[in-house]
Amino acid sequence: MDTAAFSAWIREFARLVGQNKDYLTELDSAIGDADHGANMTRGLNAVVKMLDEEKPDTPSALLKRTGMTLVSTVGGASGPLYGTAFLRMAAAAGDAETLDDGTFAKMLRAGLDGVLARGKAQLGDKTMVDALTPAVDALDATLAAGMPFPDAMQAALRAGEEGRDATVPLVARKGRASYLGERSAGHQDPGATSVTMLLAAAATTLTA
Amino acid sequence: MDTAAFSAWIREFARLVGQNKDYLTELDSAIGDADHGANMTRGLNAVVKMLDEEKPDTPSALLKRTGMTLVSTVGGASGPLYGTAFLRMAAAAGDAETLDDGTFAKMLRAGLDGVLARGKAQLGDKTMVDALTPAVDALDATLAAGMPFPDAMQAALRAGEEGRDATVPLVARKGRASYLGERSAGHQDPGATSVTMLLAAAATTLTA
Amino acid sequence: MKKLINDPANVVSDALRGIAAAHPELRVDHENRIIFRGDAPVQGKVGLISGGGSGHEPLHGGFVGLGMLDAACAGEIFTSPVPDQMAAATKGVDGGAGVLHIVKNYTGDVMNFEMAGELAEAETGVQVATVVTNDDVAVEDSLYTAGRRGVGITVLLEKIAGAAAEERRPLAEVAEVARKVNANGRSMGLALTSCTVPAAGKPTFELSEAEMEVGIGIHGEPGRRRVPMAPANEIAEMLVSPILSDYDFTGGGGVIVFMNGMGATPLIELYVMYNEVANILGKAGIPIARSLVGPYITSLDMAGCSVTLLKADDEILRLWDAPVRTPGLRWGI
Amino acid sequence: MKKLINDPANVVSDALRGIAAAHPELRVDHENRIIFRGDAPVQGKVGLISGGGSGHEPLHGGFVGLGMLDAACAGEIFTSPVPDQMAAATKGVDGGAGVLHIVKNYTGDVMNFEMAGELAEAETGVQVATVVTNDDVAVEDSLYTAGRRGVGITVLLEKIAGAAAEERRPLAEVAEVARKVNANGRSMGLALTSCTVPAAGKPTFELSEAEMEVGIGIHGEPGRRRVPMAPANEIAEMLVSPILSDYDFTGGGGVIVFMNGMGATPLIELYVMYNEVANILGKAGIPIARSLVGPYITSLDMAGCSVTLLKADDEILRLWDAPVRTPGLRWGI
Ligand SMILES: Nc1ncnc2c1ncn2[C@@H]1O[C@H](COP(=O)(O)OP(=O)(O)O)[C@@H](O)[C@H]1O
Ligand SMILES: Nc1ncnc2c1ncn2[C@@H]1O[C@H](COP(=O)(O)OP(=O)(O)O)[C@@H](O)[C@H]1O
Ligand SMILES: [Mg+2]
Ligand SMILES: [Mg+2]
Ligand SMILES: [Mg+2]
Ligand SMILES: [Mg+2]
Repeated sequence: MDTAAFSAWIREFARLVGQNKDYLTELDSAIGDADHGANMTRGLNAVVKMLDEEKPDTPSALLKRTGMTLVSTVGGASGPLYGTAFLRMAAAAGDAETLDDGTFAKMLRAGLDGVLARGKAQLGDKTMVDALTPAVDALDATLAAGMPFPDAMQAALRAGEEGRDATVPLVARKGRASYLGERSAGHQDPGATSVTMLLAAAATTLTA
Repeated sequence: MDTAAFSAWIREFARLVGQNKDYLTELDSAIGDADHGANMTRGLNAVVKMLDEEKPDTPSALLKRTGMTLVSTVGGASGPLYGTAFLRMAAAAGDAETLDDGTFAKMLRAGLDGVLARGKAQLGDKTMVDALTPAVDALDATLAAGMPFPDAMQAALRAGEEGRDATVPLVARKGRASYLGERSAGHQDPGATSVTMLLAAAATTLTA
Repeated sequence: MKKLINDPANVVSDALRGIAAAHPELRVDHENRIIFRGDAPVQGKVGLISGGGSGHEPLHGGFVGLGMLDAACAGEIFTSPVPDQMAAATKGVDGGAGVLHIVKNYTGDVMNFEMAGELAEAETGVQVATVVTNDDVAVEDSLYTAGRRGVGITVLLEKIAGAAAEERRPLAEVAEVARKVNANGRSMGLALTSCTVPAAGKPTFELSEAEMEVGIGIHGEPGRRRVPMAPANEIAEMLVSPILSDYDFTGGGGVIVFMNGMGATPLIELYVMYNEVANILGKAGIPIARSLVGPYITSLDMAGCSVTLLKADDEILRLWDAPVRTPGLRWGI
Repeated sequence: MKKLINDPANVVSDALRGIAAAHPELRVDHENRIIFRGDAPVQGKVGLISGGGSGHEPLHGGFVGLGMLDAACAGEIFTSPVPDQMAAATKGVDGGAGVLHIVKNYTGDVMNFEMAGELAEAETGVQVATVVTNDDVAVEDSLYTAGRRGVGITVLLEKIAGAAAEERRPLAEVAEVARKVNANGRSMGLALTSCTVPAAGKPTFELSEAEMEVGIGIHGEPGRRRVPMAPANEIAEMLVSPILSDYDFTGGGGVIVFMNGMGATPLIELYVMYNEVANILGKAGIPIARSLVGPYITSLDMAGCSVTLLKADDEILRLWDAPVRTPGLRWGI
């Protein structure tokens, strides 16, 4: 995976989020403040513009500038969380011009660790962690079992989607949805939903 | 017509207005500020209470206290106008214990003159004047033609109702409806409508 | 109808109790529904009283205090107060220098204040002067009609005339200042939604999601015309153009711009609107001397706004800047 | 959706332009979306900055000025600002005595301010202290959740801490005063309607004519429970009871009562509510020392209200009464 691949990944993530902007906002209306779609779209539009203008020339530089741009343009909870995730991924990517599957998996876990460190959510708190954790675990496990990357990434996506779906019955303990108490149950978490778009984008762009 | 008859008249007027409170407010919503029903009901409830408590013992005293009570409790445009009308009627009633038909007619005209003096509206301005003027004219004319009072009062009521209906196509030039300009046309004037209730009450109570 | 009230019949008296509880520096006569300055009557000062239907808060009760009104009479919702109230207020604020009645030009208000003036002068001999505000350019100005409504300028007038009275100027001069403010001021308003009169229980008029009412007053009465929803810059144009066509605001000491909310319009929208109004005035070469942004003369829960422009001069600006201490407007003290 | 705006995407920047035009005594950094005191940084004074999502006006930008905030960062509607803004604001208000960050307890706000503090301290070495408000009793207070929201107390805290900073007290003491205010304050809110986020274009939640949401915050998020509409006295009970059960407001120097409107609630209703709240406090033997009634921390066009009680002492009252000069709160100057 080279810089071009990562660029394609981020652009595809932006495209998916933009396409689902209203859906994400709808989910955030039910248990939040109706802005997750707008927040992520604003941030990813800025990222795409940055990519067009700056054309970062290493995976690490690309991920770092993506994280910084998200931090500077998203705001809310998702800005620092996605931002931190990309900044940690950039650090994990190191100086390499191209990344192998294993490094990518480590990178994704570093991103998850960043989200955990920044947001202090635990698995089951009904947040983006609930989609990202099973996805990262699945990627590790399937690669360790020798599965080729495209299949492993598909497995990771499916695990993330299951994690996302599993947020529905949960009572939120972190983020804005936690204010609803028991009433947060029965709704899908918006952040977990946008995470599956990040995974889906990886599954389509990084498998080539 | 003695004090008891006048008391019955005012109470019947209060009953009719109370019954039509929402209707009067509805009319005032279309071309005014949605309070004519509430205003008149509040005032006439206070008048009925006053009658119960004070039991005024002459027609003039009764009319005067009615006028004063309306002035003190209605507010808006209709308070001073109805109030002045009753105060002028009281003056026209003089000291008599009972009034004859002719005095009643003069009294009603004095009330109309009071409304004109206070409100400075002209016939056709789409106000209560448009119902009161033809009614007073009809009462004078029919009594002059020798019609018995009950029939004359019926004629006055019909003339008032026609006057009320004739306010529908008019463009208002006085009162709150005038702010709508051409848009005031097509709606019946609330004040002209409550005037017909005053006339209807007279037709049922003062004919005995 | 969803309102934070107990009973439509008690809204005004309950609110007056709330005002009394929240503002111990004021004195509320609950029977007559009058809000007085705590120290009224102020000896040697012209007393300023105003009043009108309730539902326009903070106008008028929220403008009682040092540097503004001495008393305000609260009528029922959208219904002018009655002469007894105004007469009692007149007596209560008479500090020997006479009393100015500030009346918004509505048939009911004018007639009730008229009767109050007759009553007060007859009973006590206190000298009463009256100024009637009629700044609403949405309404045609004609001798044969009820004339223009008194709207936004009333707020600015109460502030400026109040400052003149605080300077211990005589009744004739205070009235003169007040008339000058009214003569130099113009307003225009617009509604996105109707308001709901508590006693009526439902909106006074229906307005679709796609339309707005232009040329409304402050009583939920329908406006002059219904037009499609438009962006803020076009709305500002609709409000400011008729004002500028009606009166020449160039020259002089610039204008005081009053961007008013109708009751249910959030402040962020008023600032968006203010920006557009400022742009238009900039292009028209009319400097802004002072500004006031917020809901100061409202129409219950109506969403919408009005713009008032007041052509200023040195005297008006000095009096505008003078200290004022009321629940609704306060500075310098 | 009917709003006085040009484009949902430009609401915040347009409003900031309006604020700049209406308040020449402030300085607006449009690029970073920061509203500064015109004279910032004030040498030797602790700088106070706050910020948060927009849509709560006058909070926070309307509270910038002498005796209150030195700067406010405006985020997108209901979205916390980003660290760059807060870091720029921190640098811009640093007069050598350090900077206090006032943060409402929301995950986004806390994380963004945290990152900003790291940035600012790393880049410039300016000393930053942070106080997080979390006064909303509708939310369970727990270590395992996001904790309570910061709502109404933020307004009182910004005033009181601002006055302490104006006295040139050191950062640690100003932060201490701020934490005391937060510790002694509790709030509870309720909505009659949802608000509509401009970018979403429709109400965040649907509420029937017969129901209200109890325990809402200030972001249009649904509340804790949905109950049938009730009269003002019962509503006051629903808001005040949980506050009084959560904290002992007796003893001390009485309370500051803050009756807040959510944006679309007319002032007359707030006074009706205030009266009921005052009655309840009277029965509970809790004297009212000061009060504030009006829309000061809003939720766009939401109808509803919140009550905040702050247990006062001599220091709090002295600082509350100290002069303040901002677009949203002003007295004594
Ligand atoms: N502490 C946390 N840890 C991880 N994710 C969180 C946390 N708090 C919130 N989130 C995620 O952020 C999402 C909401 O993002 P967004 O709506 O953009 O921000 P905000 O809540 O500030 O409006 C939630 O759906 C949730 O997945
Ligand atoms: N100048 C006037 N002369 C006569 N009648 C008037 C005048 N102005 C208004 N009215 C009458 O008053 C009625 C409205 O009364 P009401 O709604 O109680 O008062 P307001 O207009 O102050 O709300 C109108 O329908 C009209 O008939
Ligand atoms: Mg959100
Ligand atoms: Mg009316
Ligand atoms: Mg009326
Ligand atoms: Mg948000």
